[in-house]
Amino acid sequence: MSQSTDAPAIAESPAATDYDALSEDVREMEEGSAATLGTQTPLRRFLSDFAESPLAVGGFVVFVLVALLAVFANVIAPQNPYDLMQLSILDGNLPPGAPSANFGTYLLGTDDQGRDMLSAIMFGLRMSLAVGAGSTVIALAIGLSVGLMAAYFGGWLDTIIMRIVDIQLSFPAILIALILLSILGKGVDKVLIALVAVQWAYYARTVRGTALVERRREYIEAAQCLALPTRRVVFRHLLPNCLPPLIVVATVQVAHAIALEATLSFLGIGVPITEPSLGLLIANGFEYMLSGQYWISFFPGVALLVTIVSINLVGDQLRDVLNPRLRR
Amino acid sequence: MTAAPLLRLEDVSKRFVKHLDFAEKIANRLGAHIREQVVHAVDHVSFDVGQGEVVGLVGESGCGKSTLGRVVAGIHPQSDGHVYYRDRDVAAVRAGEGAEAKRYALGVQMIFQDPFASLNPRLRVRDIVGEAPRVHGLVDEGSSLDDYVDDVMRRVGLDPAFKRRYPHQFSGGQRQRIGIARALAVKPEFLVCDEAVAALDVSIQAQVLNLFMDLRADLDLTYLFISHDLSVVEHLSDRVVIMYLGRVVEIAPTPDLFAAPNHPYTQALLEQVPRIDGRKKAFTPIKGEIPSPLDPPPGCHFHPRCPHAMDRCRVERPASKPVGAGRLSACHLNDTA
Amino acid sequence: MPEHTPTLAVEDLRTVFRSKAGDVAAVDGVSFSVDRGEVLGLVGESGSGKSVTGFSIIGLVDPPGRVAGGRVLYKGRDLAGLSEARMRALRGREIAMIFQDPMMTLNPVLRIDTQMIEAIRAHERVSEKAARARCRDALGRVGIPAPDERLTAYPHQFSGGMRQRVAIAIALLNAPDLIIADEPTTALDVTVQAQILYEVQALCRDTGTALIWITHDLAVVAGLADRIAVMYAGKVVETGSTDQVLDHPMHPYTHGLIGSVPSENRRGQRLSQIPGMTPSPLALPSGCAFRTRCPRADAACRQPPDMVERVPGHAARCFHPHLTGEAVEVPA
Amino acid sequence: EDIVIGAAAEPSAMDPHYHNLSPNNAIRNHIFESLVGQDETQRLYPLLAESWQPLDDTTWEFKLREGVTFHDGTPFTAKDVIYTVCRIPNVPNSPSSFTAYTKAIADMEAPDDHTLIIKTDGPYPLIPTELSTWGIVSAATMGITGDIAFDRDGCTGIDSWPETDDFNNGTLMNGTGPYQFEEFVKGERLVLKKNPDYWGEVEPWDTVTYRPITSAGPRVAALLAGDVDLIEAPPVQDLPRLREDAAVDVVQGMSNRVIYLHMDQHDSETPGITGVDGNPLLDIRVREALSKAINREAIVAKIMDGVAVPAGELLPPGMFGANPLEPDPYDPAAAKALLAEAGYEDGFEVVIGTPNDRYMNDAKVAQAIAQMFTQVGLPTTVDATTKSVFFSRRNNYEFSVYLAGWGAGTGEMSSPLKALVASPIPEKGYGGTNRGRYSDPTFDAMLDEALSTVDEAAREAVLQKASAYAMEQYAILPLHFEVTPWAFRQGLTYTPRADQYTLAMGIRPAE
Amino acid sequence: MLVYFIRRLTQSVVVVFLMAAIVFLGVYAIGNPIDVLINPEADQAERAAAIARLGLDKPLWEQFGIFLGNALQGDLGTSFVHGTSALTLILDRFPATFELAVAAMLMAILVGIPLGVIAGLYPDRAVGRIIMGGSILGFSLPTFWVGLMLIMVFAVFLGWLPAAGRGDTVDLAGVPVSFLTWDGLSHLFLPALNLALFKTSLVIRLARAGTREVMLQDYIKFARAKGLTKRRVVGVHVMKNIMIPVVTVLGLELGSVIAFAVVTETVFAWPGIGKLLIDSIGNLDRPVVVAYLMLTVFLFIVINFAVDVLYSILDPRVRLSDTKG
Ligand SMILES: Nc1ncnc2c1ncn2[C@@H]1O[C@H](COP(=O)(O)OP(=O)(O)OP(=O)(O)O)[C@@H](O)[C@H]1O
Ligand SMILES: Nc1ncnc2c1ncn2[C@@H]1O[C@H](COP(=O)(O)OP(=O)(O)OP(=O)(O)O)[C@@H](O)[C@H]1O
Ligand SMILES: [Mg+2]
Ligand SMILES: [Mg+2]
Ligand code: NI
Repeated sequence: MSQSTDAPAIAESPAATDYDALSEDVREMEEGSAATLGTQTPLRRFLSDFAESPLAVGGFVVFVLVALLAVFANVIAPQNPYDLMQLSILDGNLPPGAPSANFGTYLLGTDDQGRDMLSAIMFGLRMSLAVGAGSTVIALAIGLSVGLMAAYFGGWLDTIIMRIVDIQLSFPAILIALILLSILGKGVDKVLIALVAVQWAYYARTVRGTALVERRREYIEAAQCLALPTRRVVFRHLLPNCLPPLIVVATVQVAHAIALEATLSFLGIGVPITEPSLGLLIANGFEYMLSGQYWISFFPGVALLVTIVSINLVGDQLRDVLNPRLRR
Repeated sequence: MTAAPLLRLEDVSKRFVKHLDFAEKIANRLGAHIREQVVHAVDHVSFDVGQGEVVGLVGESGCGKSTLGRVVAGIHPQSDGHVYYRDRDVAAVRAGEGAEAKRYALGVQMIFQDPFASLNPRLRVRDIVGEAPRVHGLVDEGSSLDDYVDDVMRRVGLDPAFKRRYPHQFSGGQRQRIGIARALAVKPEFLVCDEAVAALDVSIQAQVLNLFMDLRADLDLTYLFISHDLSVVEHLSDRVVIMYLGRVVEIAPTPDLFAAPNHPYTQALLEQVPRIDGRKKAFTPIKGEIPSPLDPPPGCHFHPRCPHAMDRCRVERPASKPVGAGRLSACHLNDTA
Repeated sequence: MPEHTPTLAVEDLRTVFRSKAGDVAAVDGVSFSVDRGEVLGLVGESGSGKSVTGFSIIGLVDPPGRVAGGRVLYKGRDLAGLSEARMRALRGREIAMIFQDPMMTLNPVLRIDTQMIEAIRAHERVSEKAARARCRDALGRVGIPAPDERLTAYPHQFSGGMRQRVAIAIALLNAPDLIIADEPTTALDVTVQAQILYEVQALCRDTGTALIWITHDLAVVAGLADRIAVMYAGKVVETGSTDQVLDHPMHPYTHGLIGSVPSENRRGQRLSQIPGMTPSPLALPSGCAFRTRCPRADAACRQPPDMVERVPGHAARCFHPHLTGEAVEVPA
Repeated sequence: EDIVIGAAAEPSAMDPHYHNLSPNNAIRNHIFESLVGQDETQRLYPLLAESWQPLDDTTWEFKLREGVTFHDGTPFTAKDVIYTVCRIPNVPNSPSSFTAYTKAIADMEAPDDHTLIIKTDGPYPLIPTELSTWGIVSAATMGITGDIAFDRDGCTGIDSWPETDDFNNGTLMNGTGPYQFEEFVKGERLVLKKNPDYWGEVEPWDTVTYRPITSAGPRVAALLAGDVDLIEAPPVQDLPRLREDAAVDVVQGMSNRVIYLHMDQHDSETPGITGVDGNPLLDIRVREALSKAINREAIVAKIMDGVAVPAGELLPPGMFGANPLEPDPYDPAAAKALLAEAGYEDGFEVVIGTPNDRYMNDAKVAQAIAQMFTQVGLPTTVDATTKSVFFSRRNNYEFSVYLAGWGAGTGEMSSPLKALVASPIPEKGYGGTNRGRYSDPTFDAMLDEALSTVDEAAREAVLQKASAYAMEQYAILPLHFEVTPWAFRQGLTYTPRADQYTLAMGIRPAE
Repeated sequence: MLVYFIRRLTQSVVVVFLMAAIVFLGVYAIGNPIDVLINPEADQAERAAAIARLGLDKPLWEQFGIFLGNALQGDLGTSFVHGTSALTLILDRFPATFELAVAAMLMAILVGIPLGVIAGLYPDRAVGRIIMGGSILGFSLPTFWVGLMLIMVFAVFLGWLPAAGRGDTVDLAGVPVSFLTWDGLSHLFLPALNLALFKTSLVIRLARAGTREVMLQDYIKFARAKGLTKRRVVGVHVMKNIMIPVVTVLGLELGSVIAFAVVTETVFAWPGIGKLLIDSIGNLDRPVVVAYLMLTVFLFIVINFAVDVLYSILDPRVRLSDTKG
């Protein structure tokens, strides 16, 4: 096949066309098509779609700030509230702005143990985020592999896995967590296990659902036709295309996990009291709400709220952006 | 046509069976009458495709064209019958390992209908085209994969400058070219084109059809060209296979078929294809619609809609019989005539 | 027919969609008219603005789109300024519309009779019984056997062809004077398409309903339409009687389009093809939108051409039309 | 007039002998009286028994009050008492029965309807105290028509035992108390109405409703919102606010409950101490150091908001057998010195076990102690769990140091000493809760003596000595005595009780 | 239908048995109930006696066997704490929780669906954004915290509504309900609101997503092209379609509402099974915990079944025999 006979068909290619009077138009068209079809990578297209909602961008910025606070808590925080050497019970229950001889000013007050609330919130955030994100990541990994396996191999494996998922999902998360934690006992690791146990099934089901759809897509058939190894088809073709709904679920689940952890801590079966998460800080301060020592519960409550709301805002926009059915 | 066919289908069937599950079996014990749902998507089909030939496969929606195409391309195994490629039973070859199996697997490639669904949206064009050659080590020593991909892209009329782009950054026609490039990259001999131009606009469709013809000329490719658009098939193919509800009803060289269709279904089909030169035509439709493949009519599948149906058609499945040079037709009328 | 008002006259219709990059005109100065009993084929490739034109006429352009200019004269009355309530009263009664995908046009969770009766009752006060009788009638007319039973069925119990017939029956219920059919047979099999075409033809002949048949398939309108309007990039580039347009296309685009259809060419030969691809309305070339793909384009084409009626009843929007006398060349 | 009480916990059943549990016992007091009563400081006073006296070391005589009738009008006699003692070991499914308080009774006779002779195996001075812990039910109501006779191994004259359910639905709720049973809806309310024919002073309230509101916050809110008239155990944090509120009043009183730290002194292996070989807690200097490291005043002031009293022994001053002893002073320097002296200048790591939902601010106190231990060089963590898990683990000796509380049910020093400090000797019922396994024959001998001295004054002196000895040995570290608050609307008063019971009999209109 | 029933039944039996085993063994692995139940002054002998009385001295598998045997006869054991049948204990309290859950669900539906539809119809307008903002907030607020705030505001500061408890009840067909009396209703309001908040947000989202998706469908455009009023299009065509996901999800959520009542009941001292569960876990009242969970399993099976039936009524495309799982 010679280039010249086919020249009109590949007018897209400037190389194939002489720069005569038409060349300008061709270039114009080139740019035109570039503008419409975009020179964007999926990531950039995604980012620009995401940025459409100022609320979501705001949520994201807030979340990043919150996450930074959490990650660098040990650097920024004026006190390490988990280090008992630094606490003084004599500074217990001080109101916000109270000065102290051996510490400085407690900007957000202290709790009964004399913990600086500001530091406690930062470390609490860290704990909450770590538990929320950690459990989500682990659950995601488990759910992803299990769901993919069920979808790709089908048959009895699918049946068994999905039955387990069904049973698990038909039980409310809080019940499972409650029972599990009362069996396992306390501890960050236990909470993590409980949250993973609660969440993995969501991912498994989501992944399986999408994978079943994606599996029937022609690009998978094409990959099979090209005799690509199964592992490659699953991980390079199937898996990345199952991710978008999963990301949405995951974002929302991080928020859920944080809230659930807070609730469990409130019910007294969450993380240990010596390393309080936001939920536990709230629960601790809960008793002080009516007595006017609002700061112990109020500020962690605000922090929790801001965190969850910002994550949910991001998740919401992600859902809209990644939902193929809403984009034409 | 060359003597030894490149591909030969012998009595190939493909059934999709929805087996009874545990509960349904119990229900049957209790007196319910739940049957397994069986779709004869492809029902005892035999024909062959010669080296370098273009065979058109025509039929209405759901008649099993794609399924047959997939069987040929090796995506689905057939339930019955044999597929011979270069006179070797494909099932046996595929069961084995190594070069031979790979050669068959790569030798037959498929071009898909939907230019959107058939490309992995998360891969760049370079990877879509280059992945299989790399995995299978098809690229010659010395020349780099990039050059190879550039080559293939140029061949299908795509500017290699675009190879770092993602599929969504291309128009439908360009995407279809990417799909073709992906297939060509593994140096196939046989292309199964499943409605490869159906989703394209007329002007783009013409471009792609031209590309197919050029490739055939340049690379000595053989095509099984699946389409429901008779004019496209007429334009492109040497021979045409007409399917109805999983069965082949007629096979004939293209000019003969369009000049004098034998099977009543073919006749009706040709009659009803709108043509640009058929002005203010009074449409005279055949009655009825295509029956469900789950529950096809007995005998000749076409008899409920056939204007010439006889009693015999209602009970006996007509066999494919020669009705002229290189022509086969499955209709009882040919016996009586 | 000088003193005669056509059933529908569209004048300089302009419909825009708001986008990040500003307003984009999907329909840009479209004009055509349809008479009583006439079938107009509106032809064009994907994205040329056919559907948007249809929706603009019936007033169903959804945000971010809006009709930004021009007039839609239905029996001489401009619909563009009508209130939503008046427009609603018109829709389905005077002007009906049928859509492309029969699988999607009927609400899957409502029974057929619900969906038919509500179409009657939206416009007239009639008893349920009378309405039902009319529905049965309409179903019978589009060739649905045993309409009584069918009325109580749900859409998913029907095949695609049947569903499209139901949709047509619904469009016919109030005996409208104009039907806009947006590619109603594209999704159907040839044999079923033939049946539908047959019925539509008969109905228009009998009732005198004007019909706008939107399609991308020249072959379909060839057999059906009295007149054809060819659209390209939001504009009508050529109108004329079916024979004029198909046998003596003036506009190079129409010309190329006809050349692209396989059956028109000799078997096994290369098709004549229009190079390039349909431009996006976001980035149309200046002047004639077709010039970047046009073999006849020159510097003049950088100015927008006007619609010029060079043969009575046959107009094209081109500086360099193929005029009668020039043979329809089939590029090799 | 009616009164509604917001209760922190709900009785598990109406059956007075089903479950030896505070809420059950508190309710029981309204309906089923016992022979001997315990007043607010748990001193004994005559109730259904007008008087009692030891006839010799092993024989007690009780004179029963005459003219007392049950709610159904039948007279109260010695037979009802014998029946009750017979029934106590025979409550089906009882998770915690009252047999601990009846097993000392070797024999029982009723020479007449209003005299009761009780025999014990050895000298047993606690008989009157134990008789104050369970209520008398009516033998007739339980279906006894004929004569019955007491026998330790099975009474005669009784064929079947009543079901707990029949108490809950009211059928068997026939006592002699100042209140009669009206209705019990589990989880929702318990309604009592006054007994107009009560032998003593008739109560001022027509009906008394107990509403369980187990969460502290809502309980306070319910009082503030006027839904209830009186609540028990308002959280200490809320007390200042409640005191300021003109519409409500607060009273508080010292309870019989001490919060203590137990230390594993069993073996050279101990699970909760790391960073050192062996068990440093076996060294009395280390135990003393721990005690001196604790700032009891600060805990009381900061964690308990002043609603507690630092403890120097296991029973509050003023109660039977208390010395009283001064609490160990806070002296971190001395603590460090003692540790160094014992060879632990580098310290070691400690885990403190504690429940987090059992005692007032239990886990918070443990945290504060952890802070204090850490600050004398013993890095300490807190292992706080829900009470059910905590008690199981504690009973499996999983803690080296743990925080718990002890309420002296009998109201005298023998109760904590016997349970917490005496060597675990099951036959004697010693050391039942001594999960630190401190074991000292000297101490055990002192306790033996106290528990076989019938003379009250002599007995109290021995108990005081035993207590002082245990404290010298740092066998156990008392932290503080809980002070129990009650809050109620203006216009009422409540007499605080050491046993922490909320009794309608203690609620009176304010003058 | 028959097939559906058989499938459901076998699945249910397997699920119930598995759950029984898991729940029983799981719950029986926690702590030692005697440690919590028994009065601390009791001595060793008394402990042993109590352990024997409660049957805790038997090996685990034997206890499980006894439990299974009794369960088959409808006896889920006797509460350690209350000494009465665990099932009766739960069933006595169930109406309170059920009433609360239903009230919350009703609130969620009555408020959530209209708001969600509005938000779906006008996703880009201020109303839509405000509703969605509110729903995100409702989604994010932890229930326990909201409960306390509600009490603070409505009961303590404003004094409009009671803070806790259930209020007067009236017997309706032998079941005590509180929504028929004013006092009962006023006690019901806050806890129901608390419980409904999360679900309302969920309903808003479902309804909004459903509306947005349905509004894009051709059949809506076709309905409008028929000349139907907006009211009918939204009220019939959109509504009926979004009811499918809403009802399905809500049906399943009813179960989770009942479970989440644990938190609300704790905060509002609502005498339901959630509080019973928390207390029972705290007291290691194993029979009650097991009975509660078994009952929950049973409830879920029933709810799932009801949802399936409802689903097949709402969506004509679904036949019961097709639904698996
Ligand atoms: N994986 C499958 N499982 C069950 N049935 C199938 C499967 N694939 C195809 N079928 C059935 O087999 C029949 C033939 O399908 P096929 O896709 O081959 O038809 P087709 O001729 O390609 O139709 P179209 O023109 O619509 O593409 C159909 O009835 C279809 O429902
Ligand atoms: N909701 C919308 N938002 C933005 N642009 C739109 C919208 N609907 C249509 N358009 C634009 O309007 C132009 C014309 O679209 P239209 O649907 O009328 O094309 P068509 O001729 O009907 O094509 P097809 O044959 O594919 O149906 C297209 O370029 C499309 O991008
Ligand atoms: Mg197909
Ligand atoms: Mg269209
Ligand atoms: Ni067969």
